[in-house]
Amino acid sequence: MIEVEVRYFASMRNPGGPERERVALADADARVLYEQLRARFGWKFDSHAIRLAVNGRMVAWEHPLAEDDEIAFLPPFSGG
Amino acid sequence: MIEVEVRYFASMRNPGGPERERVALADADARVLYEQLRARFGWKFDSHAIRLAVNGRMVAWEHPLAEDDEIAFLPPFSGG
Amino acid sequence: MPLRFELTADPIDPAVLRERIEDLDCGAAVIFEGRVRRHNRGRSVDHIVYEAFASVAVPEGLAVAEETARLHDVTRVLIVHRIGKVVLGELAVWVGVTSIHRDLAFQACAFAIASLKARVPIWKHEHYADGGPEWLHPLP
Amino acid sequence: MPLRFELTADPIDPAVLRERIEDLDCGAAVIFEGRVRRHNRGRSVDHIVYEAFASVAVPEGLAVAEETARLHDVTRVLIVHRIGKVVLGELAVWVGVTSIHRDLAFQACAFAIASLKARVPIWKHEHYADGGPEWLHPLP
Repeated sequence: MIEVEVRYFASMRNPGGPERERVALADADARVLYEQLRARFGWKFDSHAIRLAVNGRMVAWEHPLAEDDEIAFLPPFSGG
Repeated sequence: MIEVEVRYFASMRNPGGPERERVALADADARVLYEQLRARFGWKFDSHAIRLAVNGRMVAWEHPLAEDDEIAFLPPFSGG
Repeated sequence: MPLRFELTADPIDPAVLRERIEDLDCGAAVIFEGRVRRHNRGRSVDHIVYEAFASVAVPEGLAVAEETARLHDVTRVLIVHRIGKVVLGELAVWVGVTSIHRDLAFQACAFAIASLKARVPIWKHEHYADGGPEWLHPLP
Repeated sequence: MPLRFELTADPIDPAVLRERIEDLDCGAAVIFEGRVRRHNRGRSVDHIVYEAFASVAVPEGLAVAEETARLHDVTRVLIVHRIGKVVLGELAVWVGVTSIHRDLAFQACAFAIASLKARVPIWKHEHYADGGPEWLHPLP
């Protein structure tokens, strides 16, 4: 069991909800964490549409998670 | 015999020479006029490289010349 | 080489930015301005709130500037993106490049803005004259 | 539709010009700046004197702006070309376009400057740090 910090952006942050929170997970796997949160928040995006960032760097979904990592699931960008 | 006004631009104007002058010609043909002036000034450009303007409009070399027309032979442009 | 990416909460001043890409060795500069427009997808826009994941957006934006310079032979790349509330007519993004070659400057500038849109984590929260705001998440 | 071509003997002020292509219905503006650069063809440039055949250049330049708008679906085209003496770092030409579509704005701006170079009777008299000036007459 590890604990990580999850950050929420744009439409994946509940209106009025927290920008970040600590989440406990049994499996240090980003996809598992994503599906767990997706079920909780009803996120519409399949993980294929999401970029994963760990500790301020975009990484592959295979990147192993570690205690206290800062995790962000990034929905499609619309800057510019 | 007609008389036209010829304007000189860029390298086709002799340094210190006039910007315009009246020229008499026997044949109201722009190519003949061009070759006549080319021989006089030593212009390096073949007529294929030159655009013809008559009375402030760019026209084809076949455009007939008339008394008092303002004629300009325009060397390759270098604006921009 | 002067390659920069910046996020700013203040209005973008294009007159200041264009001076920052001056290069006496370069004859060509191309600038892209992205402005908040009155209508989008059939709706009347009041303003946009841009959100950035700054700790990722800044290095990614700099990587865009560096890749632009490497691929397109330009000497200056400056990209500035607004965050926070941006009203109608204001600039959301400014991209400027300089090059010895005109064609390369156009290609580089177009590449930079396309690349920014694709890989820099910034999101647009569009607020409308009628009805609630929406986050835009265009699928690639 | 605001389509303009102008010759000016005064320094070009890009801050003023960009305001003239503002269009609240358009999200994209692309600007090309042609600047006098320090070196050209291996020689050190001191300044350039631009000469225009104004009575032909003005209608031809306007035709370039009109053709740019017609071919590329842009809403504003402004082209300003300097004449007379232009020193190092100053703008020789400024081309700005606006469009709803970013790609069209880039294409339109690149088309406008290429078309201007090809068909508007303006000539560059380049003055060097060493030796006499030269007229530039690039063959097409």
